[in-house]
Amino acid sequence: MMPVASLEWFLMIAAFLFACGIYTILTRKNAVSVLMGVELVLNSANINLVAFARFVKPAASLGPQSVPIPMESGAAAVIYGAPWASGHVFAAFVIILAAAEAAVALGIILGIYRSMGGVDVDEVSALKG
Amino acid sequence: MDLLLFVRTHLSFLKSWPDWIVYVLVVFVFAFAILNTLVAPLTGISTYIERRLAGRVQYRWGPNRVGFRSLLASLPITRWMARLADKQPFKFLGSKIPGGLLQFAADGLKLFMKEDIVPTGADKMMFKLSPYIVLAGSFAAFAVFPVSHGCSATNLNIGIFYVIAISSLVVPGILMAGWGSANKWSLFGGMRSAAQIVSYEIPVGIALLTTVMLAGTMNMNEIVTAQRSGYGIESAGALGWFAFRYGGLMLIPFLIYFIGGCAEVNRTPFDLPEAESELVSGYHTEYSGFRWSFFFMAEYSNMFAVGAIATTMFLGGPLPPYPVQWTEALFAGMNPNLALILRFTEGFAWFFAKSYFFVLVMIHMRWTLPRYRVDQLMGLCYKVLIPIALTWFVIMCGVKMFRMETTLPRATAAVEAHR
Amino acid sequence: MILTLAAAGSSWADPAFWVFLAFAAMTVGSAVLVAATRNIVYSAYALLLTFFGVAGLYVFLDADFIAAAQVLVYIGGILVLILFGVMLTNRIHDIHLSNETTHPVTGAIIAGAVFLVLAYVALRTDWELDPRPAVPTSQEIGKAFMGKYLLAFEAASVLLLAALIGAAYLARRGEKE
Amino acid sequence: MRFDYVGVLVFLALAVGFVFIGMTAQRIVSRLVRSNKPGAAKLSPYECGEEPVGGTFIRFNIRFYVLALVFIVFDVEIVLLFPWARVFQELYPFYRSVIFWDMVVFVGILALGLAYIWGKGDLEWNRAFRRHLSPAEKVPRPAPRKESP
Repeated sequence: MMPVASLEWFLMIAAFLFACGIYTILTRKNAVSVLMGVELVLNSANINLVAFARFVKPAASLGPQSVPIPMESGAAAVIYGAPWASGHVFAAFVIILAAAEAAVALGIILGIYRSMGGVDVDEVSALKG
Repeated sequence: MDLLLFVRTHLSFLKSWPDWIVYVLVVFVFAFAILNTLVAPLTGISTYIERRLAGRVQYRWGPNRVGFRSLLASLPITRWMARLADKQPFKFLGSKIPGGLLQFAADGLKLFMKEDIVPTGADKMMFKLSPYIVLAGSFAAFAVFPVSHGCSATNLNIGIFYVIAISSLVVPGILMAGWGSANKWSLFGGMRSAAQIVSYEIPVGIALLTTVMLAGTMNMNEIVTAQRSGYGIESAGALGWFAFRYGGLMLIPFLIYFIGGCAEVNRTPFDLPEAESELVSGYHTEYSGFRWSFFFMAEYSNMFAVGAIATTMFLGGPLPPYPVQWTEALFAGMNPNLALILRFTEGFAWFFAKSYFFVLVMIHMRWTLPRYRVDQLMGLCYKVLIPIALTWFVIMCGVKMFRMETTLPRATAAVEAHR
Repeated sequence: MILTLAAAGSSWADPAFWVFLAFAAMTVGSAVLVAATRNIVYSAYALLLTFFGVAGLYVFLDADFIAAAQVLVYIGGILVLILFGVMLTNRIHDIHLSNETTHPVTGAIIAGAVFLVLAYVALRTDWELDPRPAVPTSQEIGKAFMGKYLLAFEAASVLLLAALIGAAYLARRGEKE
Repeated sequence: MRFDYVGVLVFLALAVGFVFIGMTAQRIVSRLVRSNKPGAAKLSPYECGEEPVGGTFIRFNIRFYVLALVFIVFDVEIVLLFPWARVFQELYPFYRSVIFWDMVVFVGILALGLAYIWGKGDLEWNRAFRRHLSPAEKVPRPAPRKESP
């Protein structure tokens, strides 16, 4: 079953999300809002990864051929999975990274809030050193 | 039973329609049926049962007045019917319906007629939007429950993972309700509720993970199929259910799941978010009338969902406690259409009975047990349930590995076949 | 640009395409809201819609496991964490928390330039297309985890351990003051 | 496969439509029957009949953040373990016990994290409360009552 929309659709949506994220990161004063912008950027990267996994031919280095254990290609597919799964694994890791990043970033933001009484990123950069 | 195929073969006039229309229609009917049997009226009946049970526990009557007649008498338009019901030929109607049974209908009517209050200072948009999210999150989980033998609205490949994922939609909805109300008790109740639900998601997730590991699939229909046999018996009946497998070792994840599930629906003994003595009524303090009833519906449908997940993952879902192969053999000789109906009814009856049993247990727990303190609650989750669940998960993996090791000759043959 | 996209093999007669368009519009529109709205809580809930829309796009890309993981981790986890962050770092005198912006024009120019570059790359590159079959993904992901990406799988747990210890340490320090 | 998710969409749409139709019907029907007399007291935040004190501002306990933090780490762990659980039986003949020990290492590292924050006392809900009390504020332990003879 072919996908309903072509690759370009997904790439354009991802590009737009990326731009929105960049805008949020650049213009917001509130540190929590900046964090939201970062999440948008990570999401757009994820859309790209999953879209490429769906549409684009996997590179030879991603395939089971690259696995060092000598084995026939059929058996390798059973054990190591399809080469396109790489895109999904990357997407899963991006999600994990986003979770870890959100946790640590909010810890830092809470620390800033408690020591400075605000979460305005401009003021925080003015007070450094 | 593949829904599309089933409908195509049995309703011939649909043959010329495009696939997607038929599919949407069928799922819509299915979803509508679930909404109108398992969610909305069941909430009403559950409240009646809950109040009667509470009455018994507290040595008093529950609702015992509102029957057919008083409902009619309450509406100006139907008052004449009530008067008619007092007359001789219809008098039996009033006495046949148990008193109080229609209390929920009267309550529903009352909620429907009530003034819709949005407090000043509330964020109107968020106040009005949150019931949508909460109800959508708790109702969408019903899409994959196998309500009868091999029969679910959609047969998702990631079944149980989807249920865990879509249920988490409820948490932002609850925070939204608490935030939008502009009431400190609502906000605090929402925060507590969110913290409690997300915390207990972990032991619940790990307990369900144990079952997924044993079944080797996340598809709920396939998990049910995996429970048809066990202990090396082809038709095992209740012995094949995951809760009773491996000599009772699986009872621990089952218990952890049930405790976590009770905590996730925010009811006593885990009802800190709406502890009446501290926070008025939790995140839905400011809600009134019909808008409030959606939260209520979401609570009861969540209770049923917890029971349904426990049933499917640990107690065989629609499988009866006797070997299902017996009835299958019995139905095989019948008219295929009749057999289909009987088979569906059998599965649905067992699924419903088992799931509703858990709802009754939860209701009984509410009126029997005192409330936890907030530190005890979090301690129970993070210091008791999560360590036990993780340890038990590893132990069950080890047991499963041992079992597979004993049947290794077959496995080696599988490897050799691929070489 | 829209015409180029439509020409690239999409069918307007297909109802699924309209559902796709609805999800795309939801994602894009709510992303604009995240960037533009004046109220930080509205931003957070617009982010909920974005995450949900992206999950829908994953379904259209036949990535069922990633879609569910998106809903579970982003909506059920990260969004809740962000909402907690909003509620813990603002003095809630008023529910309409302001969310100020600085240099909106500069930001818009940079974001627009980034979008144009990305769009140019996406549209002008000659992708080597080879659509994969629409098969269930969780099994293949598991195999990839246990095979080629085993080290990354174990490293992920170390990352999570580091995040847990680090963030708990930060919270504890904040508490002492 | 995408076909299956049409069902999910239908369920979500039905839930939303149910609330929407319910609220609309209530608005239409109730306009005819019910009373509608909003007043300042009725529309004020409900605090059990008391006058509302202060704004909605509450100083939230930082425990909420710590709990959410522990939650998100273990949530991600569950996401990673689901594919593992899915393929455990299937890959066992090929990897033998290696696939089991992979999982044990993964879970073990995270259990270490849980043990660490447990040991450091981050899971205690009311630890911060006790420490914030200055010695003067601390409630003295009641002296043992003298037994009257």
